Amino acid sequence: MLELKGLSVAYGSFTAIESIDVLVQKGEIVVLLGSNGAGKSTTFKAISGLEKPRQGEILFEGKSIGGRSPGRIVESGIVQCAEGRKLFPKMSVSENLIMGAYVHRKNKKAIKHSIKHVYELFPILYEKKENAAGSLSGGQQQMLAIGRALMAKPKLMLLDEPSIGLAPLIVEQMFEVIQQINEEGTTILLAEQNANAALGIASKGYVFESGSIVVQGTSEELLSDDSVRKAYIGA
Amino acid sequence: MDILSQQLFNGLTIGSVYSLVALGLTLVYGILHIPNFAHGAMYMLGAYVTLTMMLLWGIHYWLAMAVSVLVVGLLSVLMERLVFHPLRNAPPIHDKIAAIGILLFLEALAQLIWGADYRSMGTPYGEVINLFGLTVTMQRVLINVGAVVVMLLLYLFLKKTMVGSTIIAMAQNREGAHLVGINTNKVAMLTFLISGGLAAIAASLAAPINLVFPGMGHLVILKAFVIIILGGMGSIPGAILGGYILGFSESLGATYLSNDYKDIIAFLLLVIILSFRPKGLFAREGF
Amino acid sequence: GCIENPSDEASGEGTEKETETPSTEGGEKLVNIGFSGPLSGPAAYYGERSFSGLEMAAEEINKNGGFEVDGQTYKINLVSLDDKYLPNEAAANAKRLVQEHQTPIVYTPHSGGVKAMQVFNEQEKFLIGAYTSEPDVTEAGNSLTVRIPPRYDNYIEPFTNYTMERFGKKLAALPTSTQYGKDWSETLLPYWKEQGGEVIYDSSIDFSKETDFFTLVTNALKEDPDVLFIGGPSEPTAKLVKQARELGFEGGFIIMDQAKLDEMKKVTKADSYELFEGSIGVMPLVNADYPGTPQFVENYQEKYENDPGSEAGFHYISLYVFVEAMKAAGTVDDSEAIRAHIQDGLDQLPKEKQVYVIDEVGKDGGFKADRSVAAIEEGEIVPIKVGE
Amino acid sequence: MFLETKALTKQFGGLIAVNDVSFSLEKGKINAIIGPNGAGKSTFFNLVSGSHSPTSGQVIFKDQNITKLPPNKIAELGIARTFQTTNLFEQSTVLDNVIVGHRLRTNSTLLDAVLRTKRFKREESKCKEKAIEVLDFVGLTAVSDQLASNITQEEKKRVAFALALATDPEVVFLDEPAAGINPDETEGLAELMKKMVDRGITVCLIEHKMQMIMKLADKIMVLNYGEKIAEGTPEEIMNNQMVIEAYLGGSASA
Amino acid sequence: MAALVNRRTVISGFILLALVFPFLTKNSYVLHILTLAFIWMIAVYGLNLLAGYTGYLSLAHAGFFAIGAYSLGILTVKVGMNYWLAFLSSLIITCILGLLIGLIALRTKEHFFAIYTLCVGYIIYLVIDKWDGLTGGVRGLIGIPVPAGVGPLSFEEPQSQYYLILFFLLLTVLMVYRIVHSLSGRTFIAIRNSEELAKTLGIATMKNKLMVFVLSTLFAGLAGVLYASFIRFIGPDIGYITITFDLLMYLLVGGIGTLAGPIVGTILIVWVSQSLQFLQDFRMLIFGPLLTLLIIFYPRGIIGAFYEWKIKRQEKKRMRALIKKHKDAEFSDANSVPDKKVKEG
Ligand SMILES: Nc1ncnc2c1ncn2[C@@H]1O[C@H](COP(=O)(O)OP(=O)(O)OP(=O)(O)O)[C@@H](O)[C@H]1O
Ligand SMILES: Nc1ncnc2c1ncn2[C@@H]1O[C@H](COP(=O)(O)OP(=O)(O)OP(=O)(O)O)[C@@H](O)[C@H]1O
Ligand SMILES: CC(C)C[C@H](N)C(=O)O
Ligand SMILES: [Mg+2]
Ligand SMILES: [Mg+2]
Repeated sequence: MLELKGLSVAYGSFTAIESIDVLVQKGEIVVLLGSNGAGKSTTFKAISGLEKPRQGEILFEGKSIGGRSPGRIVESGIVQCAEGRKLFPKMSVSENLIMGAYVHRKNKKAIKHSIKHVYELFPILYEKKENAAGSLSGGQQQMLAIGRALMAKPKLMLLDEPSIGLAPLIVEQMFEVIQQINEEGTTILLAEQNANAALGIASKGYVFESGSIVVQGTSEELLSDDSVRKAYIGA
Repeated sequence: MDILSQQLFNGLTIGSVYSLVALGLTLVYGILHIPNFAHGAMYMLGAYVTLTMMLLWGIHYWLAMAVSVLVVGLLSVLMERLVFHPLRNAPPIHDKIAAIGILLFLEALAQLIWGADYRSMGTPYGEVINLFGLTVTMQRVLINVGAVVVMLLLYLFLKKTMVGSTIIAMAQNREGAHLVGINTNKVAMLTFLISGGLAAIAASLAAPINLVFPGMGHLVILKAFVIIILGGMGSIPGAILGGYILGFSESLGATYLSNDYKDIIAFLLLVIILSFRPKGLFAREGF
Repeated sequence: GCIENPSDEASGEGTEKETETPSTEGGEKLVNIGFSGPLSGPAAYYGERSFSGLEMAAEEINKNGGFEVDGQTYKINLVSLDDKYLPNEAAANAKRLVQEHQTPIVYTPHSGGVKAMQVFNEQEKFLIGAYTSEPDVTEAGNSLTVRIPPRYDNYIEPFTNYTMERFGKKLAALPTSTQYGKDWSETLLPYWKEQGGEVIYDSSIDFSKETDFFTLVTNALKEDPDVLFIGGPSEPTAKLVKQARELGFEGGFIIMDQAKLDEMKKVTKADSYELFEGSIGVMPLVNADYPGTPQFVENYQEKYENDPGSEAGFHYISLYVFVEAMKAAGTVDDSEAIRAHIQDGLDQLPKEKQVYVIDEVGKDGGFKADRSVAAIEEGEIVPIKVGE
Repeated sequence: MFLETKALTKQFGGLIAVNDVSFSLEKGKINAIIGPNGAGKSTFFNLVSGSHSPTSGQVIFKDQNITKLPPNKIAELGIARTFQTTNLFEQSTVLDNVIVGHRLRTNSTLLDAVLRTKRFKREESKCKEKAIEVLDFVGLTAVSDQLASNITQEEKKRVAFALALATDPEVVFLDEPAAGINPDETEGLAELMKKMVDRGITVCLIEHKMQMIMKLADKIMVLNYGEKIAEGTPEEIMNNQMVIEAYLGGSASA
Repeated sequence: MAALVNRRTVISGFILLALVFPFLTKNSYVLHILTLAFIWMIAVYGLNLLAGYTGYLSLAHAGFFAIGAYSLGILTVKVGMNYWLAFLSSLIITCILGLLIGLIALRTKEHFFAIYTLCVGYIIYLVIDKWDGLTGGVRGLIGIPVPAGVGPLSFEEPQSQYYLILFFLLLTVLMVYRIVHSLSGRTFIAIRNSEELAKTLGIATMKNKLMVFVLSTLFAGLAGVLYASFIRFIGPDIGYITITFDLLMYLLVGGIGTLAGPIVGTILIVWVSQSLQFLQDFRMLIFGPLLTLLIIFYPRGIIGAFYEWKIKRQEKKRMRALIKKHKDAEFSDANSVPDKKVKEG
């Protein structure tokens, strides 16, 4: 479904990711692991069109999308739920969700339907639907960010560290929700620090180290890889 | 003639002009965080284009104003593309100085095209009417009504339409807007278009009661900045309220305090308000 | 097309062409005359209008083969620099003009510039062509300053008498808030009171900074004055008149001499002076009947497609006076000698160049001109006799 | 009492972010605060460090009421803190960052700077020495010349520690120091915290990483909806039903 | 440290050039312009200290410039005070007003501070313009004396004034240099970078900000005082916003937050704007776009661009050396070439 071929991205003279290859099949959950600054978010930004690739190709459903505008990429079915949430803090929860369906703005009915679905997934959002997004707690904001991404009815959803800074209880819920979303038919590419939980729901993973992929394999392979265990899962 | 009500009306008129100018400014500030000093030049050009349309092709005032809104709006978009877009990641001081460069350029350009002299704009609404003992001209009524209508339309546009929401969304989080698929370039251009259009409307409405000349944007823009600070940067209701506060404080200040020092009153008011509310009356950004 | 106000020619090509060095034929020499004034910014129009008078005079003189001093034929080359109405820029410009262009005379049309130049003009030996009414500039005792515009105090009496008689004793003053407006106020108001009049409102208006004049006009009219004293650039002054009328004012206007009745009429787009009924001001240059005026006006209109104002007229005539003074002094670069012969220059001025009649230059360097006064009666310009 | 809060309450509009919290730090130990998102942990820090002033209640430090003091005064008394989103002087080098950290222990004025007085020279080198010492302590000597914006996330966390340490504190408040860094690195930070305690500095931290907290902390306070719902040793907390329900969930030690 | 030696010679070279300059030209216009530029530079240094190093963009500096100039004017012309006493008093007056204004203004931040000070500047201008009795209103003040002689030195001649003003400029630069390279300077930069963090590190931010603000107004006032006795006539225009914008333009074009920026920017812009005089009415038609382009392409000013270029060159050199030495060793190291001290300096 999504294929990165020899992708490189640079910020000015600094090359953040270099010649990486990633393959995501339809219906999969794929996880990107790696320490801070390894280049996971940069990869996501490149896929979403927020950064222009310096080299290489991004293929989505067989078509090259490298260099397309972010708007067009969302339209074609890739939505990112970014690090730091990037909500509209002064808009209400429901307004945020509606903005999430921006690319389907013509279809009012479908929007209503999607909102309902998001509220089913995250009942707390329904309770807070009139509150400004900025007033939510960190966990609630994270849910809203995911909910907003879902509003675009993505075929592929990019989740950048959804569990960061969340309470253990919430993290658990979060991963359940991700799995649920996946089961409903959305392919998921996930970047995580919490390798244990992530690999628990993913079918395969890639490990980044300073801009390149150093290890890749199925979840089982990675979980049993000693170096991976040591660096990303802890003793 | 009841001096108080007459001056209240006068204050309302000035306030309407100020508010319209300040709205365009606050919009650009609120959404793109650009303190656009060149907005004064847009105001000036708005008046000149309307005037030229009326003189050159003899077209009707309203039509001329529509042309002006379009022309100045597009110019404003051009300015965004050529100057502010390349500067989007630079600190705000840069925008300020670049805007001053544009201001100098546009003023010189106006002087080249139209000459440095004072011009006067005719209006089909010159007649004097008496409203409840007030002496007003139709044009002045028009300014007030026009301003309110424009403000209302702007409000409805921002709050009730999807395009409006995109603008607000971008004001709150640029990257977030990107993520949901909003073309932020388009929104930036749209914002400048509206802002330029507002300046053109303000100038076309106000020009018939004053004169048209290359430097006409100077003081208006200064006051507009005072207003948006007063109201809270990026706040639409703040800009409207601030505009009227300034308008009234000028007209009433000139009447009951001192004519010579009436500008000081307005600026002092700001200084005092900011001393107590360092972030303006509506202390929130992004509407 | 109509984009251009007729007057634009003054700002457009005219300036560009003229600042090019005039052609000199064998044996002829050039004498540079400097000008530093506002050519950009809010006061640019004023600067351009002032400069246009110089330009016309220089062009005429050069077309007629220049002028002869001590057996040598000279042509005039004008060098103009923009000072944005700022004193320090004017001073820098003057230095530049004197250093790089050896100008014996530097014109400047604002008091700030004059004062800044006076700091060093005696040292650097150049004559200031001061187009300003500020009394300080001649009272300071600078020996190389010539103040070109005449004193305005001889208007005070006829203006007062005329309006007081025709409309009444209550005066409201709302002139422009420049120093010129203040000078006027300070002379007019005491005299008005002396004559038994009453001043019920005394303020001023800054045209370049006011979005709407209505507020101030409303206040000026709040105690029902009989006469309104106004003035400043013609166009906003005309607006003031219009708005005063809109607010129901039916009295007369004293219009200080910076504004010209003919230019004011143009702003209102009316065919007659009806709106200005009861105004008294200076006779518009176009309507004046000094010996050289009609010809000057005609030439000016042809060149600039616009009526000349007094700044143009005075600059025009002053350049002729300076040229005559150079002839009389027998030198084009000794500014002290030129200054010493200004009176001769005035005396020698050919009749047909007398756009105004300037009889003498005072010891202090100020021109004393005679100017006539006009009032609007029944929609027509009527000359008013000025008693000596 | 070393540092304690008495019935500390903070209200934002209608929201009570911190509600009647009384808590005392154990001197020379590692104290932890946990709780769900939005429980008021960071706000509690802000109140103690003077960034916000409480709606009611008191903060007492070594028998002195510091409730109303501005942050800089509180820092002078020996209370340092880090921020949840790592907050550094991004445009300066690591070394310059840390040098400024010791500024509060110096007295030289503009005049000293202009005249280059003895005091100026003395304090200048004192700050530099301090910075070098602290950077060495946190293990960042190698990157001291780099711009703070150019170093890795983990290094930034360490710089934040160094900044806090440069103020010569008696107690440091660390807001989620290990957020966003991997387990390996988390381990390193934990070591560092222990080292700080060994030096006699009291530590108080907020964390969501239970594994680390449970190993590290001597005392834990749990906040929920602004209220203190539990306090005690890791074992006590881990087995506290209320805490499990509100916060830890099933796989507490995941 | 070849660079340092280099820098030192460059600086000495410039000072030497400034010192012998009056002997190189007989053109008093050039000297006049240069002297005036020196005066502006002093004010720009004031602005730089505040806006560049502390991050508070003041738009009131023309106002403080005018306060300095008018204080001197009034004290010498109207009060008849001894020149140097008036000189000192003017600086003190400026500082006191700066202190009072700073106390309130510094409660605001960022744009609010900028516009707040814009208003303060405008109020100062209006007061000067309207208070006829004290300031002479629109007429201005005339007859301000040249600096009184000190011992054998007299300041009647343009040359001697040039040297006097150069002296003050060098003093200013020295002071700013020493401040910037001191704990106080670091403190200011810290406040610019993050005020909140500075506060939690125990820095009394308000006190520090106030100190810079007053110091910065002192420089503006000093420039004003020198201006008044150089031009010897002052009008309200010198307090107008346009002057502030000019100062800001000099600063930004030269490089905000750099030590050499004010000098480079001022010289360049003054020179360009004088050279464009031949365009007369249309000067701004060229100047405006030129300014805008400069800002777009050299956002860190000339000095910033120079540093960037230097760093790039160094990096290239290093890269080349690296590649040559061991073809495939430690590439990652190239990423960590310090690109430090670009912003400050
Ligand atoms: N806008 C930018 N400009 C310059 N460098 C950047 C920019 N964004 C990221 N980088 C650098 O690129 C590298 C990769 O960053 P990236 O954000 O992709 O890492 P990451 O794997 O997502 O890390 P994290 O776990 O912290 O999210 C880092 O060294 C980072 O400093
Ligand atoms: N300045 C503020 N204005 C208004 N509300 C605030 C402010 N700061 C915090 N809050 C609110 O107070 C509550 C507590 O926030 P706080 O940041 O202390 O939570 P926390 O426990 O640190 O959560 P997390 O683990 O997500 O960081 C939240 O609901 C938050 O929205
Ligand atoms: C009308 C002129 C005689 C006055 C001129 N504006 C001046 O500066 O003094
Ligand atoms: Mg990331
Ligand atoms: Mg927190």
